[in-house]
Amino acid sequence: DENKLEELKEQGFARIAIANEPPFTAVGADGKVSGAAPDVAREIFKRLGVPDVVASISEYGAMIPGLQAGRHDAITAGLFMKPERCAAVAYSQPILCDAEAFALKKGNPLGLKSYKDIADNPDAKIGAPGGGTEEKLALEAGVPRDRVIVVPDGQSGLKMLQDGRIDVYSLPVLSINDLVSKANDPNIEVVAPVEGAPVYCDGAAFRKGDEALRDAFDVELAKMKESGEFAKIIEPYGFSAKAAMSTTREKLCAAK
Amino acid sequence: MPEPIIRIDNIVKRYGPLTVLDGLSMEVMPGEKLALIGPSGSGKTTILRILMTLETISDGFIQVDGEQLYHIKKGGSLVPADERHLHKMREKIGMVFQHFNLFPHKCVLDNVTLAPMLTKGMARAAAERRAMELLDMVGMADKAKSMPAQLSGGQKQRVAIARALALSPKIMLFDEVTSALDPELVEEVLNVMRKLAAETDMTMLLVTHEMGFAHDFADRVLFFDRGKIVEEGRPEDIFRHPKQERTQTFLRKIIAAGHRV
Amino acid sequence: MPEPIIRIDNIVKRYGPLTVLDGLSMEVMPGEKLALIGPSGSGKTTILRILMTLETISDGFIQVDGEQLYHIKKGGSLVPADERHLHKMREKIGMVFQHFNLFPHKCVLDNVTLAPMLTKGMARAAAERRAMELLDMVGMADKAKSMPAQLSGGQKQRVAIARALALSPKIMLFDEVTSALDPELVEEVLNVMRKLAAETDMTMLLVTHEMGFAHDFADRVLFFDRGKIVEEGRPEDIFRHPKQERTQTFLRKIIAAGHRV
Amino acid sequence: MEWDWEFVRQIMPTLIEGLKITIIATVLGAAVAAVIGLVFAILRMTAPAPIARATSFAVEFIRGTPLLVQLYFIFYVLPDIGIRLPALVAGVIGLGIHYGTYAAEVYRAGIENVPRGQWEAAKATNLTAPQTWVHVILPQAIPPMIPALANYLIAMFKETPLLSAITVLELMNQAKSIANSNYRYIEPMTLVGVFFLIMSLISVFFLRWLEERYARVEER
Amino acid sequence: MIDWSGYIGLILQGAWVTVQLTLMGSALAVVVAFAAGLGRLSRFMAVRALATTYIEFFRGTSIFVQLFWVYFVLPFAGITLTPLQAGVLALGLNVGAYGAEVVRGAVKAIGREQREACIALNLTRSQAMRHIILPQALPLMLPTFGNNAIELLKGTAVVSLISLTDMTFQAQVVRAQTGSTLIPFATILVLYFVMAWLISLGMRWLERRASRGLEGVRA
Ligand SMILES: Nc1ncnc2c1ncn2[C@@H]1O[C@H](COP(=O)(O)OP(=O)(O)OP(=O)(O)O)[C@@H](O)[C@H]1O
Ligand SMILES: Nc1ncnc2c1ncn2[C@@H]1O[C@H](COP(=O)(O)OP(=O)(O)OP(=O)(O)O)[C@@H](O)[C@H]1O
Ligand SMILES: [Mg+2]
Ligand SMILES: [Mg+2]
Repeated sequence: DENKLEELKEQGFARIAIANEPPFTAVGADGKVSGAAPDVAREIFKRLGVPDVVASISEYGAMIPGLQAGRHDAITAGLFMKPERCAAVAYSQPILCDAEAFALKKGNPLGLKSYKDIADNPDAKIGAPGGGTEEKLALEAGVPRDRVIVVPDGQSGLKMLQDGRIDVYSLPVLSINDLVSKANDPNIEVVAPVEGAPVYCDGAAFRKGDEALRDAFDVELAKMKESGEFAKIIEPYGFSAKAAMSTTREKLCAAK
Repeated sequence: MPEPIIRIDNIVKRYGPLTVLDGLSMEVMPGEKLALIGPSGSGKTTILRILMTLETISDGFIQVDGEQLYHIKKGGSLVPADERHLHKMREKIGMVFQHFNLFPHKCVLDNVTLAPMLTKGMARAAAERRAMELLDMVGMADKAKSMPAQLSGGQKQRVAIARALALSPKIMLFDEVTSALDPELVEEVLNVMRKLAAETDMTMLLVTHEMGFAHDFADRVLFFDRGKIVEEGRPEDIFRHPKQERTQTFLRKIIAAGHRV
Repeated sequence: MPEPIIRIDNIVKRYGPLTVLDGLSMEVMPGEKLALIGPSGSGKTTILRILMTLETISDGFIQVDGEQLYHIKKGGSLVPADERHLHKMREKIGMVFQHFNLFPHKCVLDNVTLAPMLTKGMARAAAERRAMELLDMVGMADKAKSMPAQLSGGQKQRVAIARALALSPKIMLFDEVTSALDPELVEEVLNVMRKLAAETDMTMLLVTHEMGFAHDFADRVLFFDRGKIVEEGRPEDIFRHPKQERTQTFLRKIIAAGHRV
Repeated sequence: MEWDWEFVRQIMPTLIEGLKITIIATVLGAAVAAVIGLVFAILRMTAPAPIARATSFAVEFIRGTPLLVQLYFIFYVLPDIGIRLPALVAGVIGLGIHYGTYAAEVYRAGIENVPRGQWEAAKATNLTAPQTWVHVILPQAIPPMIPALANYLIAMFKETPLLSAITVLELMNQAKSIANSNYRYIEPMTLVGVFFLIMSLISVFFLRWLEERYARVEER
Repeated sequence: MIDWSGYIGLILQGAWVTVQLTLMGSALAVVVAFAAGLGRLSRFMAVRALATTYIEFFRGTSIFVQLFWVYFVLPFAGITLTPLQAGVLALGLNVGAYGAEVVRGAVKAIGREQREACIALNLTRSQAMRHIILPQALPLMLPTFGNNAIELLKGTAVVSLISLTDMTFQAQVVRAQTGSTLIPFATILVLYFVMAWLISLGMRWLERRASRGLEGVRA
């Protein structure tokens, strides 16, 4: 509604949904929320007069229903813009852009380079976060439902890959790199980017009807992009500010 | 001539297909001490339970102390009574059960004071004073603070009598109050009952298999069989010269079983 | 002179700190009918349960039909018996319990045939033929297909007797077989026992509070008190002219309680 | 958000797929629980004291901790020691062990409720220990257990959604995945609720019937 | 080197949430258990029907489904609860439905004789319930209530799935941060067990208190 921003100011904080998937979103040992997406959101909300953000960790699939149910004021989690998501929520302008990647066993024994390859190999199982972009890409490429294993979190996905329960685990490039470097497992290698999968960008997602808030958010985001502060926040995490600034919501939401 | 305090008029009591009382009528005069005897299953307990409103009746009328027990007048006709009416009528009646039914979580004194305090709004001090008198009467004053579990059967039954008396009912019902007791404890309860019969002018209905006691206690004895009054009369007559065949057989069996008459 | 079929030699039975039998010795001759009487808690049941190997003994020896009951010879010394030995010894002994202990999920006939078929490998037809004879003997042939729950206590106990007899033990133990019965059912069981005593030369040990029956049934009566045999002798002597003070008191009390002697 | 019947029609086949897995998991889990429960019960009642005590502790521990965490444990930790179970198998074993502890309790109570006199009568008629169990004790102990066991079967059925946390595609997981791709929770979640309600209403009647049939102790 | 102390702190924060959920959920469960359990024994048909519907509904559907309902569907009816409130509500109503049957069973177990004594002493139904039936029924309920409380404790793990930061959730977080699976899960298993053990200790203490004076009545 029109007064959403006023409400948030009054309340003193905004409730954001995150996923605990570094480097997009992360929760530290002390419980402190970081990651590129919440850091950007925190800064912008501060500029809007909302001093704090309160994050709740959620599955990707639960984020949009949670937003619609009023559980969150915004999603800042690396939830990439796709046309059907654009139809369900009001996105800000792009913030974090990344391509898709695979983590798989050393030497890529099944020779998997694209989602299509997985669809074509009846033995290949892919793991992906439930309700995430990767799950949809796999399904759209024709991987049957029972070979797309919904994995609750990155660590579980990596574990299942190591244990041989899945053959490939798919996340954005930066997430996979973060995960694999942390695991420090010589038997795992990364394929990045996945062939045929476009580069996606996320934005902060707001409820339909909260467009006024979204617009205010966009104004501050544009200012930060302009001043270089935006790059200063996201580049240490490995994201490219240029990628986000060279595209627009309208383009991404129209993409097929 | 005084009005009867209880007037049972043609009542019927059925349990499913079984008709336990089939058109029973009887009257009890104020202050009368009545003993109900008869073989097992003849309906004696049922009558007491009906008077205590623990059962409902299938047909007929009962008048207690000038008022209908199970009915109220409404627009010139008698309709089944509601809980409020029953509550009022129960003030007139008290009952002592075969198995005492003391409240196990309350001490003896609290068992006796509970109902007067709750139903009559008596103050605790007054209720306790009266309770102690009654406990003294039944010889249980020294156990006022004991829990029921610590008492013998005979002691429990004496407390139960005090508890029923605490509400000062006009009518007291006793259902085989000694038959759950070990033989050596029967006498202490019967003594209390004798005292009660002698000292008060309460109306009392007593169901018992103790013929000797029924003889001493009652002004009138009713002999029941299969839900009917087969014979009634003064105890001397019923016990010494029963007229009916069935009464004779019953008394013979009881004597054979070792009960003194 | 024949050997005793049971020779109890200085046995001790303790339950924790409680010593129930403290060095008891006794002998029973083949075919003898023995009645064990005495006050509650004197150890009568315990002796039967020990003979049936439902308990173990703390000390002493028992010989049954020429063999040690609780011990086996091993390299010249007696060592505690294993389950196999006990199993063999139990063939000689049968027991009827106060509470019947029929198998509630099996019909009367199956209750009687189960053990012969399982323990002696009898064919069903043969087992049923024998079972029907026994049921006929105890007057229960017409109830062969009934379930225990459909029987009265007296009927149950007669089936239990038939069941124990079906294994043709040399020794039968009866533990207060009538004391869980309603008074009017006692006689039907005692009649079966009388017939049994008259018609077979089985050795029988009977614990009972029915003094009259013990008198008719037994060749010899043992009076127990506190785990010791206080007095023993022919029933005429024990019941009419007890020598010991304690026996006299016991019998007086029993008579006062209404049991005929 | 409005209720959409068209959407319901569309997602029904997927949910039915999930329901099948749910039922399979329940049935297999129950079988495992029945066997494991028996093992627990026998160990507790007949094993040497240290083993019996260890078993008791294990049973208490399993009963005192959440099935969800146990499932995580089986699914994610056991592979570290070389035990890699497919998700459904891990789920069935988790359910089986968890409910096995409840079944053990039912077995124990059932056996202890057979009166001592029955053991003694069996001995007095010289039955061996195995004969006593087979012909006397178990036939009396088992019928009264059946309603209690059935009760746990139903409880277990209602806990199968936990298997979604270890990637089993049962009813709940299918519903969640539908919700994830369509951003609608109302229809799938409501339908899952309805499925459960229907199944348990049926089982309530079934249970009443079982109780009528088997739990009449007063005949003993 | 992993900063374990920080992660243990995270798990302990989760443990506190679990404790809160268990306590508040149990409190709610007790209240609705009595309301619905006594409601089922009411004289009034409508009250009985209402209580029965509640009980059968919540016992019939999975806690899981109820939780998702409260969390995702209820907001469309205009009721938005925090995850903690949603967890407490779902757990309390769910366990309360089981507790209602315990209450009903215990009240019915106080025999006809006690009820009849109350009628003979002319107590009203509510007086009888309050002074005679419930005080005797309570000790009968407590053991099963204890079991129910443990079931509720175990049920709190499920709320991790609606992003409530309880102990199981924090274990997942720790696992995601450290890559270690064994340590966080083993830690919370022990913590859950300790909590369950404390609950049964507490219930046994309550039981002893509630049945004081009733010794010898029920052997
Ligand atoms: N609640 C009930 N349901 C069905 N039948 C009942 C019920 N209560 C009593 N009866 C039956 O009513 C008949 C009369 O019972 P009642 O208890 O009045 O007999 P009684 O004369 O008191 O016998 P007793 O001397 O054995 O106490 C009996 O046949 C009994 O089985
Ligand atoms: N399992 C047991 N544990 C402890 N004490 C026992 C046990 N069985 C019997 N006793 C004790 O052993 C003593 C003898 O008991 P036993 O049953 O042999 O007496 P009894 O002569 O048969 O008495 P009754 O006439 O009452 O049947 C009693 O003091 C009894 O309390
Ligand atoms: Mg009666
Ligand atoms: Mg004995």
